[in-house]
Amino acid sequence: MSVIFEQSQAGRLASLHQNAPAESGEATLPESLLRQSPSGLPEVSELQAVRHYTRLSQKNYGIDTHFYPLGSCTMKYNPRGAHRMAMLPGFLDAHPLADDSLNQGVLACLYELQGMIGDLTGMAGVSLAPMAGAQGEFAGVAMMRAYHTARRDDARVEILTPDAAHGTNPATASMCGYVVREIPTTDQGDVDVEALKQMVGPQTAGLMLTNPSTLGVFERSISEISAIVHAAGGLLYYDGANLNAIAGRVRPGDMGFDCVHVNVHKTFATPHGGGGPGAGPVGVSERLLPHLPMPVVVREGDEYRLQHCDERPGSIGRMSTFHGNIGVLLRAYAYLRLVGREGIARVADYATLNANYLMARLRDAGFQLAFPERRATHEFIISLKPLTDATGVRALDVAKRLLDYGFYAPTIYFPMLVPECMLIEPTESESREELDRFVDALTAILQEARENPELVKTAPHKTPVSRLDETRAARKPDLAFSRG
Amino acid sequence: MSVIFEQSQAGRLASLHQNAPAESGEATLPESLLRQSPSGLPEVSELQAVRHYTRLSQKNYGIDTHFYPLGSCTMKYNPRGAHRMAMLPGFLDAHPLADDSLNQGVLACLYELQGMIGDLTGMAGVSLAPMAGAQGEFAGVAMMRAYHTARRDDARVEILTPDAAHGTNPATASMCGYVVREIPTTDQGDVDVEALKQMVGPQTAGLMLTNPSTLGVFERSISEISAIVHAAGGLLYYDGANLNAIAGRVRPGDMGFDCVHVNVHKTFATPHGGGGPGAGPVGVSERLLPHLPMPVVVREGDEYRLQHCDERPGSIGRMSTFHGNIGVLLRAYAYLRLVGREGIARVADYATLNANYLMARLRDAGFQLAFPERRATHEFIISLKPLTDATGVRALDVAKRLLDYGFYAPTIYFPMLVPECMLIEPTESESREELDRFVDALTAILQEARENPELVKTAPHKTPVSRLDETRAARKPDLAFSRG
Amino acid sequence: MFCRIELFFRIELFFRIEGGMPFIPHTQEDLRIMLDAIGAADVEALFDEIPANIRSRDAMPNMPEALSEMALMRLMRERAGQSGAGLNFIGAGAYEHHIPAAVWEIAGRGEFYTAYTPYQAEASQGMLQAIWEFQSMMCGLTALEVSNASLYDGATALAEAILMAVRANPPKKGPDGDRPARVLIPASVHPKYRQVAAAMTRHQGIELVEPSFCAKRGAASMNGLNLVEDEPFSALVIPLPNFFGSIEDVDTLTDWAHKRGALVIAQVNPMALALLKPPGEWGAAGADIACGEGQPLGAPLSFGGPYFGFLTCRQKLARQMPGRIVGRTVDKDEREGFVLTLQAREQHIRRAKATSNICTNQGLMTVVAAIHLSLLGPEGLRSAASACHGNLNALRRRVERIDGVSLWFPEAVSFHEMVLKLPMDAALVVERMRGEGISAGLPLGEWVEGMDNALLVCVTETKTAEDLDRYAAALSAALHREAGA
Amino acid sequence: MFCRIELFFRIELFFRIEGGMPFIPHTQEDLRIMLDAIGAADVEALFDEIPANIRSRDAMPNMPEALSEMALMRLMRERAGQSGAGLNFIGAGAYEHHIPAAVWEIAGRGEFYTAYTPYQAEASQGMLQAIWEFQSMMCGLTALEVSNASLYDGATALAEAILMAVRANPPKKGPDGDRPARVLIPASVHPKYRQVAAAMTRHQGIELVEPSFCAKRGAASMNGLNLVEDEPFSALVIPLPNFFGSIEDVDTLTDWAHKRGALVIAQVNPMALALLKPPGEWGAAGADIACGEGQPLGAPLSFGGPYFGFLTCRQKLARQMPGRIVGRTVDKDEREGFVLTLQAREQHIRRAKATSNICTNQGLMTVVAAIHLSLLGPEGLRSAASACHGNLNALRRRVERIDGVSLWFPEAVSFHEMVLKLPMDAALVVERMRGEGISAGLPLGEWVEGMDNALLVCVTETKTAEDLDRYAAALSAALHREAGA
Repeated sequence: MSVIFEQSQAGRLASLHQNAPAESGEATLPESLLRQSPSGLPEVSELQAVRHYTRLSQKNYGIDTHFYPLGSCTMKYNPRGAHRMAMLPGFLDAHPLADDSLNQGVLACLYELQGMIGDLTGMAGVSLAPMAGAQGEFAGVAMMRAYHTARRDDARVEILTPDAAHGTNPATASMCGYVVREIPTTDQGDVDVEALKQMVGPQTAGLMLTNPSTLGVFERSISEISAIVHAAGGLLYYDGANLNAIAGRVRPGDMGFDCVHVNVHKTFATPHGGGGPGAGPVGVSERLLPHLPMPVVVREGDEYRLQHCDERPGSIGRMSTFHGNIGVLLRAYAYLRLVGREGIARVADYATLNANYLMARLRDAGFQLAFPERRATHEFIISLKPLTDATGVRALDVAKRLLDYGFYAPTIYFPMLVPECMLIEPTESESREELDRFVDALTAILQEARENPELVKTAPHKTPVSRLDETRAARKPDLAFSRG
Repeated sequence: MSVIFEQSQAGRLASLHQNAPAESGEATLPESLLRQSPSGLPEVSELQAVRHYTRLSQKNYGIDTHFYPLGSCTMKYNPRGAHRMAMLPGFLDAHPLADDSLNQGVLACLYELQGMIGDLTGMAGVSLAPMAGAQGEFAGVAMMRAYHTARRDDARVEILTPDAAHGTNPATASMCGYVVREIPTTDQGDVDVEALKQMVGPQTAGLMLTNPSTLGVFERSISEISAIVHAAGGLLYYDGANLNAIAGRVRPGDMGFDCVHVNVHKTFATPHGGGGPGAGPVGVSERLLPHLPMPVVVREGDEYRLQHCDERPGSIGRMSTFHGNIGVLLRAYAYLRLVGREGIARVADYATLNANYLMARLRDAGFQLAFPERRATHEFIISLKPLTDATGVRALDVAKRLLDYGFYAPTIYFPMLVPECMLIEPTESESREELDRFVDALTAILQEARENPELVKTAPHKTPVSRLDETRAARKPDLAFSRG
Repeated sequence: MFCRIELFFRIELFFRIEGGMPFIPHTQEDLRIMLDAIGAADVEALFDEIPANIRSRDAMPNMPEALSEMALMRLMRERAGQSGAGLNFIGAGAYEHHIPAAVWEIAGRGEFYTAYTPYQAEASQGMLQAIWEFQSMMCGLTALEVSNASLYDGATALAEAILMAVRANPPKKGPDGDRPARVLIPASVHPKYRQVAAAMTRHQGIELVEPSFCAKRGAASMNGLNLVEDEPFSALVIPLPNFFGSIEDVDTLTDWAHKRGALVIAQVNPMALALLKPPGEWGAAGADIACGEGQPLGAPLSFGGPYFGFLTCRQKLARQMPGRIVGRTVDKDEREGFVLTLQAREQHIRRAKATSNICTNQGLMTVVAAIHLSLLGPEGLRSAASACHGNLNALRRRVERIDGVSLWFPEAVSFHEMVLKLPMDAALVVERMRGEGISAGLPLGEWVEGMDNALLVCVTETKTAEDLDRYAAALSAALHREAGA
Repeated sequence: MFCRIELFFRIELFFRIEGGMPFIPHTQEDLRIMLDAIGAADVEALFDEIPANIRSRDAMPNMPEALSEMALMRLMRERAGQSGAGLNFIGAGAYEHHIPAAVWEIAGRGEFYTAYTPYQAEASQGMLQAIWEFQSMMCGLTALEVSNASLYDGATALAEAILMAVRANPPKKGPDGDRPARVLIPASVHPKYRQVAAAMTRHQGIELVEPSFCAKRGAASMNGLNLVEDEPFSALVIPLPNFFGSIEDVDTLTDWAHKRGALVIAQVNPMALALLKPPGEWGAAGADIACGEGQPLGAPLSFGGPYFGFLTCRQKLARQMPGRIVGRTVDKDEREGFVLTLQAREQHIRRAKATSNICTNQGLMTVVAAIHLSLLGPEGLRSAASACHGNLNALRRRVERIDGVSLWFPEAVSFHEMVLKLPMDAALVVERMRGEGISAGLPLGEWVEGMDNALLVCVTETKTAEDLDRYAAALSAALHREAGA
């Protein structure tokens, strides 16, 4: 399909969106400051633009079109109602610097959302400011650093993470100026507690952990881990990536965590939009309260207002120009109000039920489980190593072939500990019938791989393009349109 | 793709849309009146419903996805802005029987729309009540009848239409209790004026005509025709199906018509929605004013109000429970405000330019024009008779093959006068590049038909289903899902 | 050194002078190339077959200059702000219901929204399947076998149902030749429906007879019917609920009509059918045709439209059905697919002999209804209907406590609408309550002779206990003010 | 004979007791089958690896009972009605612009809206191509060669640009070992941007130096810069327009920094670039990095987000770029296609050594921007920018006529924002004008020392001559009231 620039024609003036100033008059821009070169924007009609982007959209899988069992990403149904509510004119027209008195409606939603996230995480205070999970992590680690600094406990230069952690964990620790050390994992998927004991010490600023872990299992020794780190003077950071598995059943605060971020596009059903925007609210225990990023919404009598940095001098500061990704937070708020107190626990129940069911069925269909002795949480891992060894068909090939069967692919090659792995997360919003179809597809592909491996290795065959040359993309980067 | 009922599972309760009454209390419905049998509605989750209908939509061509050169249907760009405006909460919440004082905003739009349609058609009064073109026709013919009846001119029992007319014309005349007689067409596509002269008389109630005609040419003798019918005591009805060709250039009123309907989904860019809703406002000359269908919006000082039947006793009555397809009319209003006085004439200019360009290019590519001596209006006809004779490939086959090339097909086998015809209407909103691509596709199909006729006869090949068995559908009607 | 702001106007000038236009993609270069290909000197030449004496490019006093989308959106937001019924208790044929957000999000997708009638089935499977599913749902709700793909609205659907019934069951020839067809349409049917039916059927020799209703129940009375049964009739219309919100004795009426050789046309509120016995099960044999207003199934009030009419019938009447019908079939590879079918009934084939002149119907609204009903499901629709009914009763309990307020029809069984008897002119009460932001109902004085003090009040699932309290308080105040004045 | 209304409650009961839930499709039958397949007695058993002592199913005092979509929509409509800035003249980093209706109609389509990051390229070509087109547009607007696929917002984009510049141009080792990297970020840069940059860079040994601005022009002063050039620095940030709406002398500043071995980071309003010289053309060599707030390109104000940050740079800096980048390539049949590329910079590959920890960015907002810019085209964007500028001047002419009102920076050259000097506390004036439904601007007292009487006023293309008249009248009245009191 041609790119929009190839549909452009110089001199086409088909825009409805031309505007003239309210009145004519002398302008005040010196000619020397004016742009002389073309901006290169496409010149197309409204119909051309609408048709182009409508057609592009059709070349994309989303939850609204396909089962999307992308492990670690919690691709559950994104309620359309939440979208419509967040797009109500009053919310869209709200200027972030207008007086709080004009924005009581949106502030009320944000205040209540802080409370609900506090409830779910077992934390004493919440800031909605971080604009994505990774920024939430940054805020969390920065608060841990601010805590140690405030106590003049300056020798703590290390952050520990499990070797199976999301890449954002070590990357964040780095951005906060810490050295990262990785803790090994046992063959049952747990943190190696003995190794941990060896690694902690006066140099330990904290531990970053997600529980359930990225291996799709619940970290059973969490209380012990927490005690070890705390005893060494470190803090515990909870990566909320997998909160959907336990929301309403067990709270990070009760596991001993000092600090939590949540990904609203996972547990709270906000859309991922092909890469964002998300939001990564952070919750903290009492001792980190002074360091929360700003702003925070507070209630005084019947009035809501934004609290800014000058009111919380220990704050790690601002994460964004204004107050964060409000539109996304409103969607999360709407979702939580729609499912309510009863519902949020059922989410974890059925997400776990679906994962365990799918795991059992795939095991029965001959797939190798990474942790056959363990319960699945809301996700689980299979390894295609035996298949690869036998046929040369890799996890990547199977993933691509799934696209032909009308499924988005699970996460592959993450976590890196399990060879040829697929991390599969069905979420609670998929029906049993859909899971059964997915099992059928994987089973059929297994058969294909044995009988006709080439078919699978050259997949996908039914998508708008066949397998793309990523090596060439990196070697000869073609990153922008050029008329040359 | 499965139908929604096949995704249903008894006992699934996944709706967000359960509601309880404000309070409990004694109900007043006797058990004998209650429904006992199941309604058969599907039991699916919100995700299942969203995914099902989203996927269904992807199996449909629309203007937003494809060039849609459907002759006589004026498939031009439907502005998204008009959609958004018509869907503003105040308009959606307006109850048709609420006091006019609560609805001044919507009434103002409707009043102004009446005026704009009056301007464009050269008519003295307009009613927006008819809910589609065919209902506009009904209103028009009913007004002609009411006019004759009011004058006690009761012997007029015949309506004349050209043999090339839309089927709605004779069907409407029938519904109004008239006998229909068809006037022959000359080989230049004009009404046979000599025949007309023979046919008119004291039995003639009126003539229904569209100009430009369904043959894609302008009826040059319109003034003479009008004089003949009027001299015989008949009235002239203008079918506004083809108004897009002449809007702002020549008005039905100036051609001598007494009555007009317009299709807002054609000239005024409202969406056709896969079959409607449309709207078919009618305009009339002075003498038919007393008979306009109700309601009509009137202005008194700064106030707008709806005029009802009791204020216009000669009215043919109501066309709908309330005031017509208001949401559609608001879109038409928005479109007219966006293009404005200058724009509406340019619409006709460029619609005509596109049609004549496409006709010239297809002629050069070897296609046979139905009326090679004539200018195209906003549409034109080619005949594939030579191809059919040579290869057996019919217009239907070429139409189906066009779908494979990513175009919706032109209208085929209408008007019935031209064998193996295609009525092609590009509209003003398509670019020259798109027309060129369409020529390329038709040219390629011509080649295919000569070299590999089977390929074309079995088309389409790239659509979600291949050619469907319409005969079987009619012989063994399967019109609704049954669980049996 | 400073450029003048006029420089910035060059685009606007371009529009005026050089021919740019919002929805027209042509450049000046295109224009030249295209005129060359045509062999015309200018655009003017393309219109040379139009006689000069009838051309007119001006005289459009009501047609304003173009506005940008920005300017028009602002105007329309203002106008939308000057529209809407506030806290609304008016029904009378158009009902305020909750519409799931997903309904219009999907129905508004370009592929549905900007498609034409699905003439090319292979490129229109989405629309066709959605309509077929809609047909199936309407058959299920009405318990009849065949549905069409929609008519304009409830009133025109009734008119088409009458025409259809007369075609299927024409009057026998009388001693003096043709007799007019008679159809009984009780006065408890919505007055506007009766007006539309009259307007649409009057040219086909059909006489609509309007038996009176019972003063106690606000429903068709057997007395009224017996008064008009002296001559044969083709059909009886039975509304459920009727204009007054009352529930008719559908079993008795159906059997009465069938016994007299007439067909039964059920004119029903589809949401009510979630609770009430469906037409196909009325009386011993069931109604023959059902029709009604589809608005409660996903159409916003929108000042009266677009809504849609539905029409279902017994299998044997299928070929008398007006309008489009979608059927399921197979493609050449035996895959299931959908097409428009039984088109021999329609105007584009049958022309003057078609079952109706209808062409464009309310296609998108049937997609809306299919999505709406899928999202609600049987229990969602039932719970909404139940909440409507429960809320009506809850309001009734409140207003009956107000001095001077009672039910106009003391023995009426109501679904979600009732007629209140007030101690003064209802129009005046409504006007006063409007001052409190409440649209209190429809005063019936202008609608039915002798009902000046009657107020038709509708309550749907959208109302909360607080809303009902507010209504009762405002009504009480409006009446009290009179007493005090 | 009458059923009780409680009957109708059975659905609600089902929800509470039997486990139905809005977004969970499972029937009781499913539950049984699935537990059987798993070999678990009940759902509880699936959680048996969680130690009992840390489990908690209650204690959620802030978590209310579920609402139906209908009830929540009503609540949210009320809350939306309690939000919004009225007739708004506040800018300061978030600007009210017209957004064509088609933008969000398309961006909101499920295929874009509900997709994840396009890891499986073949099933994500729509998103990938749209992002690539977005990247191309940002390169065009800034006249630089490489763009990433977005950052969170303008402030974080500036912070990432600073980190990037320091990586590309690190400080030389001093005599005493490592020296901190210094970056000059003039005090005319938005204060919140400076705060965010400080929060995000402080742990990496970067010192942000803030040269003062000129009191007459409200722009960076050479004096201020010369005072801080004693030590080497990695980069200079140049805002355009700056926080005060003023236009900096970008050519001189760029050359000044380059001469001193520093990189130049342009922090720009992308809409302004339709009129103003793009970063790639500043000075002799052009800026090296451009970043900014993408909000003016299709994001509604939304109380501050979601917006998006953009970041473009010279080719040679591409591998220092943080965040995702989309590249064009071919498939095995040599058809063009798009993939995420140069991923070796990113956290999921590089982990602790990544260029940034960013993972989720503002993907959908780049689709919004691509559609928005396609609909406007170069002339649409230019006309909007021109109208903003023209309207600012039109307002300036009006308010300068008011006694006591003048420009705070008398020699400022402004784009669409200006600082007014008022004869009294600006916060009080704003409060009074709020009573007239006008958000009059941002009082700078709390933002900049000594600017209590300063009001930052923004005017965009959305304002009409009447709006400007209304503003001037309200301002005059607000000041007059003081005089009269």
